[in-house]
This record gives sequence, structure tokens and C-alpha cells, in this order.
Amino acid sequence: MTATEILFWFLSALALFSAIMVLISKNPVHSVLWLIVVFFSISGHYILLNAQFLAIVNLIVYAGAIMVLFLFVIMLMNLNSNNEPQRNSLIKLAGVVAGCLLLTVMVSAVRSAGEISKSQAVMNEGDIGLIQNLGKILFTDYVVPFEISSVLFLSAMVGAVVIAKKE
Amino acid sequence: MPIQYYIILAAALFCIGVVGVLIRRNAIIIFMCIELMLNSVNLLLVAFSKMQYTPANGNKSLALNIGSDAQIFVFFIMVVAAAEVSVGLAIIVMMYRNVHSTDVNFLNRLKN
Amino acid sequence: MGLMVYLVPLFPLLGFLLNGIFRKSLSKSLVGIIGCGSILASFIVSVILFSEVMSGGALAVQPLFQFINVHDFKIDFAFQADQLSSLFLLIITGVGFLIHVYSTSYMHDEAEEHFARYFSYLNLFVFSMLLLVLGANYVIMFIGWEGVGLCSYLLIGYWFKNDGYNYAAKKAFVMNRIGDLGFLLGIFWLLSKLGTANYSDVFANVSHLSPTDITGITVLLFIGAMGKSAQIPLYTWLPDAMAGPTPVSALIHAATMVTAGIYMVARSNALYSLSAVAENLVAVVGIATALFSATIAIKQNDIKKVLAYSTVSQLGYMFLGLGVGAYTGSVFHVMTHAFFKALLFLGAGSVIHAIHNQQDIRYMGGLKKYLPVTHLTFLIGCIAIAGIPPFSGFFSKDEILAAAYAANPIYWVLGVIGAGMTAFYMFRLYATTFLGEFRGTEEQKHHLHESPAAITIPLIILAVLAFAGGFVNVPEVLGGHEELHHFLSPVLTTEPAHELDHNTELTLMGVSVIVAFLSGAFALIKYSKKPELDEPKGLGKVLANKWYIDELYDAMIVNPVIALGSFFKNVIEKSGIDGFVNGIGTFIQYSSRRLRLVQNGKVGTYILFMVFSMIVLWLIFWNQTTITNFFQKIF
Amino acid sequence: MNAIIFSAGWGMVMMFCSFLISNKSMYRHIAVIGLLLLLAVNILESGGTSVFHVDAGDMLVYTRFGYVFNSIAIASTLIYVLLTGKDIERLGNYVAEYFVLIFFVLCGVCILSAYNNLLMLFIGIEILSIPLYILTGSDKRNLKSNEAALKYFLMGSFSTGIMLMGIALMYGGTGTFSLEVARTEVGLYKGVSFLEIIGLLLLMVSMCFKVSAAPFHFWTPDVYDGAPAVFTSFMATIVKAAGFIAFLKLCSVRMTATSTAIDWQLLFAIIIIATLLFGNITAIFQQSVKRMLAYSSIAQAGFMLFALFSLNEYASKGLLLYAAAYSLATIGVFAVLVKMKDVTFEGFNGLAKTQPVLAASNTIFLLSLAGIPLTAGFLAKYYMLASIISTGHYIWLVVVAVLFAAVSVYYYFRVIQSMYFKTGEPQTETITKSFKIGLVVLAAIIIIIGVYPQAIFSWLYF
Amino acid sequence: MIALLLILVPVIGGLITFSIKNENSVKGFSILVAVITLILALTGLFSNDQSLLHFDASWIPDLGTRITLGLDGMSKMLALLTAVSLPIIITATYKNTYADAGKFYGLMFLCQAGMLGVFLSMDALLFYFFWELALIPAYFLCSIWGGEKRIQVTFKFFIYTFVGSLLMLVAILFIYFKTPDHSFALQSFYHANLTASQAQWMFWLFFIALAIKMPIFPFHTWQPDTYEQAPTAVTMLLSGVMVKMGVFAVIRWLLPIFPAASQSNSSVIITLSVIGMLYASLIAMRQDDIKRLIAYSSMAHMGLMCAALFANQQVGIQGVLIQMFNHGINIIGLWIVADAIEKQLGTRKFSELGGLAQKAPTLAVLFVVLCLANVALPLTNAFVGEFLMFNGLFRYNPVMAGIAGISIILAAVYTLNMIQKIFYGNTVALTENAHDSSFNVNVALVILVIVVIVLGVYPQPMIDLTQGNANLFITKIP
Repeated sequence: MTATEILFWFLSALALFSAIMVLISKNPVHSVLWLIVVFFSISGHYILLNAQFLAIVNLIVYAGAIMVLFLFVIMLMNLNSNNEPQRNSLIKLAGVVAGCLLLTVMVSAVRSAGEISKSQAVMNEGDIGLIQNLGKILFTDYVVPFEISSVLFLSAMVGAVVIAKKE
Repeated sequence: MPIQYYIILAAALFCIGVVGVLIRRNAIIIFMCIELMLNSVNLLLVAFSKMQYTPANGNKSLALNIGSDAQIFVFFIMVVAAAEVSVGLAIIVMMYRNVHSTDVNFLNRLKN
Repeated sequence: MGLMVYLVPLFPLLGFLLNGIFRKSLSKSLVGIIGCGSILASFIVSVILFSEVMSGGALAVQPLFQFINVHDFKIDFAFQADQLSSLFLLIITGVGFLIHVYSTSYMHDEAEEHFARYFSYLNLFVFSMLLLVLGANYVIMFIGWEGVGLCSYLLIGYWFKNDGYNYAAKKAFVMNRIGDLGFLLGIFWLLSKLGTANYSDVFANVSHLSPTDITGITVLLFIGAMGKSAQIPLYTWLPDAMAGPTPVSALIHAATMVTAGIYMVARSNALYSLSAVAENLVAVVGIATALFSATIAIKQNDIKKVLAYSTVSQLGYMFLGLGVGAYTGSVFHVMTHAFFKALLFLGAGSVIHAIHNQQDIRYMGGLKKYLPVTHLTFLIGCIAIAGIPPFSGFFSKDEILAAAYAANPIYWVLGVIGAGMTAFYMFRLYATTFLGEFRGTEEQKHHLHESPAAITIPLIILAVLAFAGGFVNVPEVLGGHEELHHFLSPVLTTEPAHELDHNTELTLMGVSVIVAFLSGAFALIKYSKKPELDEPKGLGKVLANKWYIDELYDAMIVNPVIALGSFFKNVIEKSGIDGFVNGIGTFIQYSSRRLRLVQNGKVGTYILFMVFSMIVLWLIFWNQTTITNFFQKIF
Repeated sequence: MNAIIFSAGWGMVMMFCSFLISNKSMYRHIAVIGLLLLLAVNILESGGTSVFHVDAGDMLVYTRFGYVFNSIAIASTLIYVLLTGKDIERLGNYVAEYFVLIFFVLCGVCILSAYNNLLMLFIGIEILSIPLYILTGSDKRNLKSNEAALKYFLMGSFSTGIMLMGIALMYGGTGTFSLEVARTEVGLYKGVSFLEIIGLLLLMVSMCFKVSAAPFHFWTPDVYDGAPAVFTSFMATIVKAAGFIAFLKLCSVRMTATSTAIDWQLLFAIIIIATLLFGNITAIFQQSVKRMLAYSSIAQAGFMLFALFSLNEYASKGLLLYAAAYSLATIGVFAVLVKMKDVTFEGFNGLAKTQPVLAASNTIFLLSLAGIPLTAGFLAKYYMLASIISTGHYIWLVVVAVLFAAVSVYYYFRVIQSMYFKTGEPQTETITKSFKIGLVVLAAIIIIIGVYPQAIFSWLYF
Repeated sequence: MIALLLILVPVIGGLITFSIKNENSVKGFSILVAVITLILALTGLFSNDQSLLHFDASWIPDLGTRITLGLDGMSKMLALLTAVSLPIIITATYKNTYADAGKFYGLMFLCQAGMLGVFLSMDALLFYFFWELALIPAYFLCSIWGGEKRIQVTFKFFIYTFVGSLLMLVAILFIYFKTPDHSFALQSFYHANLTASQAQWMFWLFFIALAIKMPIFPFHTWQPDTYEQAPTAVTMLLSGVMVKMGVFAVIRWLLPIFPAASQSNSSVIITLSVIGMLYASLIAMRQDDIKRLIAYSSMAHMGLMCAALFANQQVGIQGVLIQMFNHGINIIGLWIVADAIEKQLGTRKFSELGGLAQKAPTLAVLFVVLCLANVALPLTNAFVGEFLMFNGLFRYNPVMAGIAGISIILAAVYTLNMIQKIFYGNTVALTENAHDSSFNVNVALVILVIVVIVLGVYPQPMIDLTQGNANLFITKIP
């Protein structure tokens, strides 16, 4: 077992564990924190896969910006108490069952996809994930969506203003 | 690493996200679970971008940059997610202002 | 001559239209003149026509216009004036004219408008009857056939304020319709096999019909005759039809319309003589009706009812004659019957008129001295119908009975029994009505008087005919020449020759005359002394109640049909079919109410549904082949 | 491409207007000018004259089909703004912002009609959706509006997640985000990657969500009901049609290519039936016309799905027709609905007496929605039926569909019954003359399309 | 050109009528329009100029449909019926007042135009359009001006027929794709290449629509309620003309397109029709409401027409062809009387009527004649039709004809019952002060009665007029 593999398993386990912890934490703040752990482990994966740019962006955007925003809102609403009303257990059970079924179906679907069974994800090599390469593509092939996503931001901005501003 | 490991990992994270959406009532947590789902997709895409065997891509011009499009896609997902978060949190705040709750079942006037 | 045939029905039609349309503005006398005059004109034309036919200068078919002409058959509106129809023309217009004249007096109390309505109906009836006998094909005959049914309906229900009368009228029409359906089906059968309904073509092509066809056609046609001529089982309307004015009973329900069945069978003799089944059926139904209704007639107390049942019985004789092949005999009997039965009805009308609409013979009696003319003519009628020589009924009935004996002695025996009963109930009627003491109220007695000339003159004429009518066809055994037989022979060619020797024939005559005479005399003696006034008991009660046949029909047919109608209306229609249709609507509404509960307003549930649906879609994807095959099987 | 640029640009112009101009009714006029400009630009571009030449690579591919749809969408929006623009003004202080968002949505619509890359599909859908979340919640004091926005947002994001998962798997299967994939007819599933199919299935689910096809329709009634009626009108028509156009493109390229491995028709048949069932049946029992229209829009989606089912010439042409006919009629119905103070069926009682013009034109809109001949709606339904029947298979599906169409008559005609056959005192906002004229013109357009569709067919060749 | 004008005149007339406010001018104008239409129909009837009788114009080339209108024998006859019925109806109901008379008459004209379109169109899609177009005005007419339960009842009628016509649309579309030249033209439809099983399915889809319209048991339950609830003028139009659309469509479309399928299914359909005849007759016997009785009676008659149609006999078809006209005339007459009674006495219940013949002799006489036509007495128009139809049915199956024939007995029962209960007997409280029918009613009835008698005595012109259609059909029987 190489270091990469050990790291892989560790990060995977961490990601899954923290993801589950996001769900079962009673306190929303804990959930946020666990989610940040998930993001960190995913970033770890990115680094394993040599996608440094994304790893950094993930940390900055998600763990940094988005989650802080979440935390901020939670704090703002004073939701850190763990008195969230619970769904009744039947619904919960149904939810878990549905999730598990979905997982089963997806996994079995992927397993029956024969053409990728031999494929490997290349670890620790390749330079497509470097900021230089990605930047080049982003501003050549992907310049149109890049520009267009600005519209998305504008609308989000306008929207947030419209919605959140007190009248 | 076999790509299947990544797929299964991503699927598992995705499904955990789904379960979270299903079993929690706090809108913010639900939203976080959705973010979790998006992240699992991101992970999967990055893994695919590094997949050795990409079947039947006839586009030679992209040959040098095989896989980079997936990473760009991830980038866009993050962008969109950020935008979504701002709107989503705004909506949740608006709701909280009106009813002082973030329970999704609290507002239940629209039904049947 | 070519012009004249259609003149015969044209006059009554004009009379109908004039009287009908201007019924509010015409005076009674004008109405009477139009009514009677049109028939008289028609009668005159008929006489001319008859004489031409007699002299052999007749043409068979006179087409007027195309009635129905479709690709594989053609029905012309055509008239056929031959021996048979011209004879019937004479009877119809002749007797009809007398009855019209009679009616002018009899119906004189009616309001002007209704008086004109009456005559227009009567004219319409004569028109239809003439169409019936003049038609050159079965379809035209059918037109007249239904037309007389209609007129019968209108005339029976003439006094439409009375619901009982309306009911009787409706009954007559409906029962006729039952027969008409058979007739119609018979015509269809003919048309589908031969493509024609013209008599001449049909009779020329009988050889193209299989025995089944012939039997089927003749039986179906006979069903029509059963309805129209009041044979078992469709006879019950006729006694009820006495609800109409008495002249109507005389004209329609004795002299003309009811003989339409005889005319039709006689007309179709070429067909009937080829089917033993049909002939036997006709004979059996005929003799059964003759006997059955005679039994009922014995215990009836309504003067018109007795005559009605006697009519049914006599019609049975005619059918017996037809069934045994004595077509001439039957037609002969139609003629004599027309005379004496019209006479009897008109006489009865005269009586009823005299004692102010009392029809129950138990409240009559001793009318002899008050109504001498009526009495005498009525007596002649009774003798004639009883078959006492040399009155007309004797000759015609005897011819039928002789033929019946030749065909099957049992028919003869039964026929003689019937003849005996006929004499019995007729003389019972006569005795109860005219002999003994008057049993009505004082006031009625006070008003008793002989009827005016417009009533008595037709009575006298008819009495003469009832007496002498038989001489047109005196059998050879009595030294006659059977003129009628010879006259009709061109249209009734298939009639089998008499095979009886003269001795047998004379014996038979003797027996029947003696039976008739004895039973008549018995009745005369019995009832002139002690009229039957009490409610009958035992068998008598059954007979008085007409064997409970009406009740039986009600219980077996009418009520079940009505119940079925109610069942359909209230159960099947409401809860069944409409219930099903509305049920679809209700079901959709119900499922709407249920289904919308799925939309419970909770995000979690929605997403749960979505996830499950995704899984289901996946499963479908994995089993798509199976499912596709399943659907392909459906369509 | 020019339409995208101009719609985004005009959106920004209006952003500035929001604080430069204080007269509320000016915004509407500016928006109308913008839409007219947009329409002109789009038509010009479809004729080959473009203002900006942008090479979008394989991200966006413009076809005549796309241009025609853009025109329909823009024209519908124009009609929408003309008819209900005044009512938007009544909604609050952010009138200009609402128009901004509408323009951004249009930008998304124009992307969706031209995308050739799953990335563009994703971005297009998001540009379409995010403004809608906000418009849904724009009536901030109204708890229904809040609720609708929250539900829409949560479920929309969830479906985005599913969509992304699908796209990721498809990428795993084909190695490209481009819509067109070079395929070799070898290997398992005849050259079709299994991952791609799984991905497509997921993508289909999320697209079904967007077009509110059952069983992914649950958001629709609640959101349409809760959102301010003016925006429901917009959502239910132009946005939905855009979703269908995107879906159609996806189907006609990707699903056709993979049809050797998976019987998409079967899946669609099931979805169609479910959609028709849920939409029609549930609509029957509604008491509120607004909510009934929400369900009916699901039912209409069931018919539009026919195009995705059959994917032939009739389908694409028919979908455009359907989009046009359905949008026009729905905009009309909602324009009337917005004027009603009581949006239950009882609220419409006796409208024919007090507002005959409203009632008459509303009747025509409803008849068109119900697919009665000689209205545009019939023609649209006709094309949908023809698209399946021309394949000669799945006739039972058509029969089921027409039976449901008959059910739909039930609830559409309930409105007509209320207006014409019942008596009541309907309360309406003040109705201006120009509004009436607008309605009549719209109704006339619907009738003209229905009676003489050849007039617009010449536009539909592509 | 006449063909086009026949449709355009009522449409334009109707639209103009919409805008007229004054009730009297509405009625005057309506009569004018109706008479112009009638004159056009008569011109068509006596014209043989094909260029006048046919109209063909491009409409929607993309859909393969054209505006093809034509007047052949059958269309001429039915156009005449439609054109005759409206003046008669307007005359007979002249004294009735309607709220919004302009709209009422306008819708009547639109309905008329729709029906004329159905009878004239030689293009399947056009046919379908008119088929629906006739329905919508009828729906509004019944729902606005109808009786108490009008809304539900009419709605049921509408949905019921709408379901049928949608199924028919499916069939039309399917056949369209099987036509050799992808066209909706009548002739192309006649030459569609359908496999046996396809034809079977499409036959039923098509047939159900027509069966609902006619209506054939068990698709009839909309009918009595609708006839009862609709304003009588509309009922006349519905029962007199609109139900003929079903019969017409069988002859023009169904039988020639699916000759084999209609033959193989004939036994089922004839059985249903015959059951329906008896069923309707029996129910009619038990009715206490004039309108419902006439409705069921009409259903029985329609059952006979349907049975005769599927008996595959030219005679039967011929009978149906002329019976379409005759039945229309007769039943309109019956409705006029029903309306006159209801308007005067305010009831339609037999149990509340009686003895009217004393008070209204003219009405009684005219009604009796119409009733006799209803029971198909010879020398009334209905006899000829029923004679031919039964004849056709007999050739198909004598037993069936016999069973069906029971209905003519039952017809006599319920019709005479109706006469008796309304007109005969003694007057009751309600009819004590009744008066005779008004002049306009009499005029309408007299015209109808004259038609009844004339066509009963001399039906041959009508037969000649439609013989072509019967012949054409017969050549399609394999």
C-alpha cells in the first residue's frame, strides 16, 4: 500500500464520516464545521489527483467563503441551539431507505458499466489541473460561459438585494 | 486508483447528501446537504478528468488537454454554487424574518 | 276505365280533406252531403268498374306513379282492379254508403265540428280500405292496411273525452300493429327473395321460392291477418273496439276492415295453396277462433259485444274456409257477412239510439212493439247469420263447411258446433232484446220510438241484401250455378274442386241446418220466457269474463313489459348506464380528492417521491425489454 | 448570440435605471423598448445580420429552430409585459429589479435554445432558475410567496445536484461535455457507454423537474400558487417552454444516439402518462383558479412531452407551436386572473355580465388551452398527437392522452361556467381600455393561428 | 360557391346578430339570414353545376388539408334539412323571449354553420373542425338558456361528445398517415392502406365518436337529459339536425374507409342498436315528461338507422339516407308542440295534462299527424325510410329485423299514450283555460305536416337525390 493509497483511504473515510456527521449533528454550527471537514478532505483528494487549482479554489470558495456565509447566517439567526424540530421517525426511515436504495442502484449501475471497470484515475501526475493550463482553456474555449456566468452573478446579486433588503 | 473507487465514493457522498435533504427539517442544513451533493459531483468530475481511458473522444484538438474541461466544469459548479448560496441564504433569511423559523415544514400553506 | 280506378279512392279522400279541413265552417247537412256523396260517387264508379270487370274488359294493373324505386326493387303506386278487388269495392262502397247515410242521423247530436270530424274519419277509412283492396302490390296493400288501422283508432277513440274509449282505441291500434309487423316482415321476405311485391309478379314467380320461403312468407302474412281480422291470439281488441260509435262498429269492425285479412289471404291464394303448413295454420286458427269467441258470445250482455264476438267467430269461419282452400266460400262469406253483420250492428245501433245509449240487453226486452222495422230487420239478420236457408248466411257458411269436411271432417264437426252456438247466442240476443217485457227505466220507456228514415232505410236495404245475398252463389247441389265462383275463378284459380258427391253434401247441409235451427229455437224459447238477468256463475262466469283472456294478457305480456320499462328506466338507465357514466366522473373526482393529498406541502415528501421515482425509473430501465414486450402485446 | 448579449445588456441597463429613474411606470416602457430591440436583433440575426459576431465555439450553436424559439419567447415576454406590466408595478419597490431579472431569465432562455454543451445547459438552467427563485419570493410579506420561494429554491437546488451528477456520469462515459459525441458502433451497448445512460437518466430526471413532468412535478403547484400571479404567468409559459426546448435538444441528440441501448420511449411513455394523470386529475378538485392553472400547466407539460417522445419533424415543429400557443393562452388567462380580487372559481362567477370583454377573451384562452379546434391550442395538440401517430406505434398512449385531454376540458370549462352560467358579483381591479384591447388582440392572435396557421408556418421552416 | 356561401352566410349572419341589441330586430334579422340560407340550400338542391356545388381552396398545405366543400346528393339533402330547420325553429319559437336574444340567435347560426360544414366538408380535418364547431355554440346555448340543471347536464353532454370526437381525431390522424398521398381529402381516405388490425382499432375509435353523437346504446345517457334541459329551440336543432351528423359521418366516412372492419363488426353494432331500440322504446313507455319521451323515441329511431347502416344493404342505406331528413322534420315538429305546450301551460308532465284537444284542436290535429309520422305510418314520410331500413335489416338478418320490429309496436304504444295523456280525456285544472296554439306555431307545424305528407306520398325524388350515395357506398363493399 503506497502512501497515496493510504491517503486515499484516509481521506475517503474522513469525507464519509464527516458527511454523516453533518447529517446527524443536532447543532447547525456543528454541521457547518463537519461540512468544512468534508470540503477539506475533498480538497485532499483533489491534491491527490493533482488538481491543485481546484483544491485551492475549493478551500477558498467553499470552505472559506460559502461556509463562512452559512455560519454567519446561522449565527445571525441564533440557530446554534439544538432545538430543531425533528421529522418523525417514519419519514426519517423512509429517507434513509431511499438514500440507501439510491446508493445501491447507483453502485450496481456503475459496477455493471463494464467499459470503465479497467480504468484508473491517474494520481499525482499530469498537469491539466495546473492553474496555467486551466486558465488558458478558461479564457479561450470557455470564455463564453465564463462571461455568461457573470450574468448569473449579477442576477444573484440583484436577487439577494431584492430579497434580503428590508423595505 | 481504480476509477470505480472514486465513483463509489462520490455516489456515497451524494447519497448522504440526499439522505440529509430527506431527513432534516432545517432549511440551512438541507441546503448544506445539497452543497454536499454538489461537492461529490465535483470530486467525481475531477476523478474523471484524470481517468486514463476516455472512450471514443474523437476530438484531437483537445487531445493535449484531455480532462481539463471537467476541471473547468468543476470551477463553474463552484461559481454557480456560490451564486446559489447567496440567493438561497437570502431566501432563508427572508423567511426567518417573517416566521422566525428555518423549519421547512413550518410554512405549510401551499398544499393539495 | 283507365281514368276511373283511382277515382274510387279519390272521392273519399276529397271528402276527408273537405270535411277535415273545413270542419269548423261546414254545416251538418253539408258535411253529410259531402260524406255520403263522396262514397256514393265512389260506389257508382265501383259499379261501373265491376260491370266492366264482369264483361271481361278489365285491365289488371293501373300504375299511378313510382312510390319507392331503389336499386333492386321497385314499388309502384299502382291499382289493380280485378274480380276480387272489384267485388270488395262493391261491398265497401255499397255497405259503406249505407252506413254513411245511417250515420247522418245517428250522429246528429254531435257538435258540428265533431260531426264533420266523424265524417272525415269515416271517409278516410273508406279511402284506406279502398287503397287496401285496390293496391296492385303488397306495399300499397300495407299502406291501406295500416291506414284502416289508424282510422279504426281514430274512430274508436272518437269520443276522446272518455279515457276508456281511448284505451280501447289504443289497444286496437297496438294489436293491429303486432299483426302489421308480421305482415311487414312477410313483405320483406318477399322483396328479398323476389325483388318485387307486385301480385302479378309474385304469383308468376312463386316457383322461384323454396317451400321454406313460402311457408315463412305466408305465415308472416297470416300474422298480419290475425291482427287485422281479430283472430286468436290477437282478437281481444275487437270487442273493446265497440267503444266507437255504432255505425263505426258496423262499417269497420264488421263489414270491411276486419275482412281485410280474408282479402289478403284470398289475394295470396297462389302462395297459401303451396304451403300445407300455412293452410293448416290458417284453418286451425280460424276454427279455434270461431269456436272460442262463440263461447264467449253466449254469455255477453252488451248488445254490441255479442255482435263483436260473433264477428270474431264468423271471421274464424272465413279463415277456416281459406285454410281448407275454399277461397270463394270465404269471400262469399265476407260478402254475406258484410250484409247481415252490418245489418245487425245498425239494428243494434237503432236500439241503442232508441233507448238512449243503453247497451246492456238485460235492461232491454220487449222492443218488438216499439221498434218494428228494427225488429224485423234484426230478425232477418239473426236468421241469416244462424245459417237458416234460404238466407244468405246459409249458402256461404255451407260452402265453407262443405270444403272443411272435404279437407278434414273434424273441421266440419267443430264448424257445425260453432254454427249451433252462433244460432244460440244470436237468438239469445234477439230474444232478450226484442221479446218479453221492457226492463228499462220508465223514462227510457217513455222515449222509446222507431228511428228516423235515415236509419231505417239502410236497415231495410241491408235486410234485403242479407236475405238475398246468398243467391249469387247457389251451389250446384241446390240447382245453382255458382256465379260468384265462376266470376272469381280468374283470381282464385288454385281453388281445389269439390270432391264431395251431392248426397254427402246434402247430408252435411241438412245436419248443419238442423243443428242451427234447433239451437236457435232452443235459445229463442229459453230466453224469450226468462231472460238471463243474474250474474252468471261457474263456467258461465268464465265465459262472461271472456275466459279471462284480457287479464291473462295483462299478466303475461302487458304488465311484464311495463315492469321491464320501469326497470330499465329506474334501474338500468339511472343506476346502470348513466350510473356508470357518472361513475366515471365521480371516480375521477374521487381520485382527484385522493391524489391531491400526495401534494402535502412538505418539501421532504416531495423529494422523497422524486428519489423513489428515480429509483423506479432505474428499475424500469433495467427491465425495459419485458415491459416493452408487454405493451406491444396490448397494441 | 446577439439575443443573449442584448438581454444581458438591457438587464444591466435596467439595473442602472432602477436608481437613475424614479418613475415606476417608466421601467415598463424601457422594458418594452428593450424587448422590441431584442426581438428585432433576434430576427435580424436569424436573417443573417448580426450586430456582434461572437464565436462561441461548440458552446452555442444557433439554428433557425433556436432563433424561432427565441422570437417566440421574446414576443411572448413582450405581450406579457404589455398585458401585465402594470400589475408588476403594484408589487413593491423593486419594479426595475424585477424587469432586470426578467431580462436575465430571457438571457437564460436564449442560452437554452442554443446550447451545444452540457456546461452551457447547466449555466443556462441556472441563469433561468436563480432569478425565478427571487421572483417567486418577491412578495416578501406574503408567507405563501416565502414558502413558494423556499420550496422552489430547495427543490431546484436538489435537482441541480441531480443534474450535475448526471452530467458528471455522462462525462465519465463519453469524455466530453459536448452534446455531439463521436461514436463507434462497437463494444458493450453498441458503442454506448453505460455511464452515459445512467447520467442521461439522471439528467432526464432533473429536466423533467424543470419542465414539471410527473413524478417530479411536486414543486409546480405550490410554487405557481405561491408566487405572485404575474410571475407565475411568466414562469409557467416562457420559462417552461425554454425548459422543453432544452430538453428536446438533449433528447434529439443524446437520447437518439443512445436509443440502441435504452428504450427512452418507454420511459417517456410512463412519464407522460404519470404527468397527464397527476396534472389533469388533481386539477379537477381545485377551488382556486390559480392553483388549477398550476396543475393544468403540468397537464400541458404532459402533452409537450409527446415531442420528446417521438422526436421527429412534427415534434420539433409542434413543440414550437405548442410553446407559442400555450404561452399566449396562459399569459392571457393569467392577465385576467391578476385582475381578479378573488382567484377562486366563485370569484369568477358572473364575470360575463360585468366584464364581457374579459370573459370572452378569457374563454378563448381557455378554449385554446383545452385544445378546442380553431384555436391555436388545438393546432398545438394536433401536432403533438400527429408526432406520435406518425410513428405508427404507441397509439394507446395517444388514446390515453386524448382521454385526459377530455378531462382537462372539465376544469377549464369550470371557469367558463363560472363566468357565463353562474351569477355573482366578481370583484376586479380597475380595467383600463388598453388592457381590454390587449386581451382582444391576444385572443385574436390565438384565433388567427388556429384558423389560418399557414401564416406562421412559413416561419417555422428550419 | 354555393357550398362556401352556405357556411359563410350563417357565420357572418350569426356574428352580426351578436351585435344587435333590440330583440325584435334580432328576430327579424335572424329570419332573414335563415331564409337566405334556405334559398341557398334550395338553389344547391336544384343545381347541377359542379362548379357551383363544389369549392376547393388551399388552407393549410403543411397539414395536407384543404378547404374542400361539396354538395352531393346526401349533402344537398342534409344541407336542406339544416337550412329548413332554422326558419322553422325561429318561426315556431318566435314568441319566446330570451335574455340576450342577439347572442342566442347568433349562437344558433354558428351552430348551424358548424353542422352545414360537417355535411359539406370533403376533407377529414375540416370535417373534424366543423364537428367541434357545431358543438361549442350548442354547449353555450344549452348552458346559458337551458333549464334548471342545465350546467351539469350540458357539461356532461359536452364532455361526452368531446371524448368521442377526440378519439375520432386520433383515428383521423392515424388514417392520414396511412393515406397514399398524405392528405386529408376524402378520396385519399378511401384509399388508405390500413392493415386489418389497424382498421379494426381505428374503426372503433371512429365509431365511438359517432355512436355517442347518434346516440347508440349504451352511449346515450347524455341525450335525454340534454334534450330535457336545453331550450327547446336548441333541442330541435340538436335532435333534428345534430344527431344526423353521426349518421352522416357513418355513411360518408366510416363505412367507406373501413369496409371490412364495418362488416366484421356489424353484428356487434347491430345488436347494440337493436337492444338500444327496444330499450329506449321501453323507457319511453314509462316517461312522464314530453321532452324525455321524445328524446327516447328519437334514440330508438336512431338505433334503427344505425342498425340499417351496418346491415350492409343498399336498401337499408337508402332508407337511412332519406330517413335522416324525415326524422329531422318529424322530431322538430314534435318539439315545437312540446314547446308550445310548455310555454303555455308551464309543464311537460303528462300527469298534469289532459283534454287539451278540446281547447287546442288545431294543435291536436297537427300533433297527431306528426305522431303518426313518428310511428312511421304509411303515407307519412317516416314510413318510406323505415320500410327501407327494416328491409335492409331483414336481408341482413330476418330474426334481428323481427326483434327490432317490436320497437315499432312499442313506438305505437308510447306515442299514442302521449297523445292520449296530453290531448284526450277530460280537461284538468291546468288545461281548463288553455287556448289554441298561436299563429306562428301553426305556420311552422303546417309546413312540417305538409312536408311529412308530401314526402310520405311521393318519396321518390328524395330517393333519387340520394341514390348516388347509396350506390357509391355499395361499390365499396368488398
